[in-house]
Amino acid sequence: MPPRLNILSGFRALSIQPRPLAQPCVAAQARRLLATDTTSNNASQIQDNNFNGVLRAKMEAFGQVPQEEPAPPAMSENEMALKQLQEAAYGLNTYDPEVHGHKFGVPALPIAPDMNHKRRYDTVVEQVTKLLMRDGKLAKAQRDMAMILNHLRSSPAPKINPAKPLIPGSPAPEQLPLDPVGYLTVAIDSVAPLIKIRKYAKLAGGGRALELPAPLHLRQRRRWAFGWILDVVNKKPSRGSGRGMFPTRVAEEIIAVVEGRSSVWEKRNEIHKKGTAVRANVFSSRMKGIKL
Amino acid sequence: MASSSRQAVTAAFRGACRSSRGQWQPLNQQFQALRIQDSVPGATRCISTEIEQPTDYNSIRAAAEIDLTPGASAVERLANARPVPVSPSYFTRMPKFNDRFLALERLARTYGNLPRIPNSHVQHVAWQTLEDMKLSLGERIKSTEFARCLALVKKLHTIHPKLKPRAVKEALQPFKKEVQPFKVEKKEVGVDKYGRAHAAGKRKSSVALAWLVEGTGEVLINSKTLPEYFGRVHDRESALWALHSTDRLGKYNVWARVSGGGTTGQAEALTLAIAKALMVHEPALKPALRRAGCVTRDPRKVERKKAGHVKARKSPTWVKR
Amino acid sequence: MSAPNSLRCLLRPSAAVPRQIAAATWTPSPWIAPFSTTPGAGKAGTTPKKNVPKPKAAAPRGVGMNPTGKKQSMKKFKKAQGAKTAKPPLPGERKAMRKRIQLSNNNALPVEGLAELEPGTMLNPKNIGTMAALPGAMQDNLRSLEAFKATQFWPMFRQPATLIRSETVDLMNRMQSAASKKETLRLVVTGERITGKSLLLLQSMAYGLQNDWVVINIPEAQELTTACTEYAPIPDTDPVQYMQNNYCLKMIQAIRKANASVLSKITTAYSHPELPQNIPINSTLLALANAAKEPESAWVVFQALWKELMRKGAARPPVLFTLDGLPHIMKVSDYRSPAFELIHSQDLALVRLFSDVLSGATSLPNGGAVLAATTRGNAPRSPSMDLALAQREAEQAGTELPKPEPYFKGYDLRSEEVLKTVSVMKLKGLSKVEARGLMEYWAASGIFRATVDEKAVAAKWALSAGVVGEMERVNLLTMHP
Amino acid sequence: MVLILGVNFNEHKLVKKALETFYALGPAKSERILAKYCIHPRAKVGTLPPKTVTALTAELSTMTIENDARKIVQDNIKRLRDIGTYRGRRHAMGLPVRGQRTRNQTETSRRLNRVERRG
Repeated sequence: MPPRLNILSGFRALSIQPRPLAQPCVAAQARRLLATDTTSNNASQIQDNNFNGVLRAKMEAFGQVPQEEPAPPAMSENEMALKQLQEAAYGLNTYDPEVHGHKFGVPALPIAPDMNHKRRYDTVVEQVTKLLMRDGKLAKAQRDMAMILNHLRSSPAPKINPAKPLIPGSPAPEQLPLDPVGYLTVAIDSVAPLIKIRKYAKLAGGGRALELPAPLHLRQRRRWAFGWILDVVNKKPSRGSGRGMFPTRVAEEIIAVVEGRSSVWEKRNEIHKKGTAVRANVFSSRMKGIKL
Repeated sequence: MASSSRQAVTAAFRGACRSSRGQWQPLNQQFQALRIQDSVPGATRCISTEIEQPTDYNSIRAAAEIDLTPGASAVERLANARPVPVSPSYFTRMPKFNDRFLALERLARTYGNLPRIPNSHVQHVAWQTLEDMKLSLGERIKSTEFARCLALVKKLHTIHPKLKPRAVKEALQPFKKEVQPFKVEKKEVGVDKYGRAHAAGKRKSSVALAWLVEGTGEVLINSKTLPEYFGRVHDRESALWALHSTDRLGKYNVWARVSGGGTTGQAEALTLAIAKALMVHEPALKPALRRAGCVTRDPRKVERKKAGHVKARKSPTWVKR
Repeated sequence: MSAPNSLRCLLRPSAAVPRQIAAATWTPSPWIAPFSTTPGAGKAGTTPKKNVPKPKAAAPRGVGMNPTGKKQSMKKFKKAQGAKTAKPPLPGERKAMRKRIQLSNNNALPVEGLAELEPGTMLNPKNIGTMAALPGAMQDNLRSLEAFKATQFWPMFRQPATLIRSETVDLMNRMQSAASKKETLRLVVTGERITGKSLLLLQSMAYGLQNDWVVINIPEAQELTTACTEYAPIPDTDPVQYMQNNYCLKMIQAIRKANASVLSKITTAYSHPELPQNIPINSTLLALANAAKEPESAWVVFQALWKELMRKGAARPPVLFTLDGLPHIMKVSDYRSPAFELIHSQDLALVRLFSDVLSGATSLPNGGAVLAATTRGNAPRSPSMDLALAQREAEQAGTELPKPEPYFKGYDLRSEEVLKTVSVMKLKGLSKVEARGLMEYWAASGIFRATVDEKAVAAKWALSAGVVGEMERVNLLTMHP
Repeated sequence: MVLILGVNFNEHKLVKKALETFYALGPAKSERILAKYCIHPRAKVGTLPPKTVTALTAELSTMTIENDARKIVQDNIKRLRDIGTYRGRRHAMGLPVRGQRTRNQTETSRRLNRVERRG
């Protein structure tokens, strides 16, 4: 038997005064206290002493003999039946898997959203990683991402340029390096454009395209912003050599964005300016009959 | 003497009665449709399509034994004897099939109103195909009639199993294939006497077998430790995700074998294998594991390359002129 | 006029402008609508402009910023335009950047109650599983000995600190007893990748520096044997040995910097006529080390220094000689002799000096330790070393010795001879207690953000099997900090 | 700039590559020369002590390189030509000598093959 680090194990020797219980979840805990043998339950019938003996022999071979726990008495069928009767007296379903089908407690449902292995990373981090990826090399992109976050963490706190304000609600600049994911999110969301210019071919007359502003949703906005950042990064020379240089450049550009030094801000302003200018086209007579 | 003469008679009619005295043997094969009827005065020829015999072929019996007692002249009696088909279907193109069909129709008329169960609940049965039926009966069965027959079979099959009469069950039996692929019994899963739970998982082209035992959190994959086997941390997390999402890391030891595919496939095959093995230990974790994305087999595979394409979908470069 | 006004809707308020000021100067202008955001562009006139830098003029047109909006494209595979204006980096600059070692990070939280390393800290088994910070002066010494490596995670923390693990305490106690008995501890540190071999050497150096040892370190053995530094035959040696003057000079300078306080206390006992400058008897060893100014004289000076250190008698400190990358000196080097034959690594004088001490051919008269660490990263295959170490391990464990492959010809007998009698310390994963100490330190530094409890330790331990470098990769080089 | 056998070399040039710029001095020979004077393969010309540079120059001046080596090649070709062999004729015509096809890709032979061969 492996050593249990469960506080409940300390209570096993205590006798429990049965008391009617209202909620099954409490009852599940009660059952846990009542059970003398943690390995025995209906689903897995592993309560013969042979199991303990073999496991102990294996543990000894590993050189880690666990602390001696009083050998759990094998539960006879009578006892089990009695226990089930007792549970029935509590108003429990004695065959309920919620009560019997676990050994260390059941996690509360719904489990945390990042506990799904397809969504284990932050959404921004996930999206940016995929944007960093080239030639399908996700592992490299992930390592780059981790290095970017480390670089953000270990560089000095940014000095905010009041002319290039960050997105409202962003934390104080001194806080940013301690939360690199937040740092990245703030940088990207701050330079993310609200609109893009959508073109309707040949509608403006003379073969020219008619331009209209079109709103972007959050994911699209982030994609545009990070695409601009990558454009800048790819043009910058790296100061050193080795595989850490690309993430360093990206991280430096992100810091430059937060400090308002980056040329990405100009791109954002440009597109916003243009968007307001071409707003006049929304009610253009040429747009009649065209679904926006 | 008597028996030899009897044999001679039956041989003359190419009958198949091989019985000993006092015992009625079921007649089989193609001659069973014939029976020998005594030309008793007053006996009528059976001309109705309704045969009074039960549909059960086992109960089709040969006609009464020809009385060869010395009182009557054997030759005389024999001269009056003549073969009569057991079933009027004898004169059709596919007598055996027709008999079965008719029997089914009769059953449907009798039991058609019994309560049925929805199709989704009906036990899967592999029915004989037209070819199978043709081969087994040796008759040239028409596909339309076979289809009608099979529809009837399926209708009778949906009768609630608790109410299904024995006659129906027996009538449906010959329509089933001999080998029933749907009848694979689920293996009994459980923890073995050493406390191990075993499960398999697949992803892409990888296969993982995992054994899970309560322990201190050690992991061996193809006899290597986890960091030795998976260089990428993401893959290590994937492999142990079932334990991670239920806070079981450090409570179980994993011993696993993986083969085929690349690192991602192997890691995620392990996810599934370990999750399944964990559910053997603790069935109550299934809802949590499902939400953690560990229970479902990811069915995506590499799409096969097609003829006339460079890859699965990529066409060769092509210019019209 | 509508265009600029509506553009304001897309701007956002300056983070720098205090709210009250904005409110005080609020005028019911049409463009300060409730949703508007404003004075960010600086044109509003409502903000105090003193410290606000002027916004840049509109994006430069013409420089690839055409009105058709081509600039919006986010083409994935744009041809790298390179840096046309930036001047190319000087020779060696890029490498220096790559090898840069940053030992502190002011963003990381200072760890409360982090004990500084003291001379006896690493001897006390009670300290197993705790972190100890390296004092500032020692950081410089270790840096000059090149004990820190660029691949380690030093730049994440406020101050460099090391984990005291059971192997550390074991090794330091053995070093201490060797020094007190005036014996030589000869030991090879092995282990899988990133199990902390180099860091154990660093800890031993730290111990040596704090306890007034003379510490000599060869940080990368491959620099000696891969034919990238100058070499020259030493006259009157048979078989011919080769000195590496440039490397030797670098090493003497490192020794001088790191051990200045110890060396300045010891005086010379021999006269050294062969030296380029006259060092009288009873001058300090520091002065002797200072005599090495030119590569030509480096080897002579080093020999003189070594001779002084090897003098048996009082007032001579124990010596710690460490080398990282053992497999590199357990093979034929890439250098060639004038006869165009490959030179064995053991024929390089510096390597010979080290391996003689390691093999026990020469002993340190004043006690001390000679430590070598194997390396698993960029290491050549050295079957003899693998075999010899496996045999030493089996001897220590009392099991049957592994036998050499009878038909394998790649063994190198000279290397095996060196490792005949060394003791071996094989590093494995951390215990959970040590892992917990490490993770608590990370949490205190603000890097590991979840609570450190039994569950978290078990989780990270399972992902890394306790290997310390893997623990770092799992916790410090991760996308979900 | 360092002068070896009358040729000036940039200080950042590898010694090995500098040696290989001489005609009839390839990688194998240059490696041997380096070994003979105990110069490591990654040494730059600038790091060589003047003594070694002189020694190198002396060494090179004893070898048949540059014009001496060219002369030998030219003599060989001339001999072939004088005897009137096929190979000599091919050399003179600037065509491949060793039976290669001449339908296309004879650039190298057109450049190099002549009686007074230079390269």
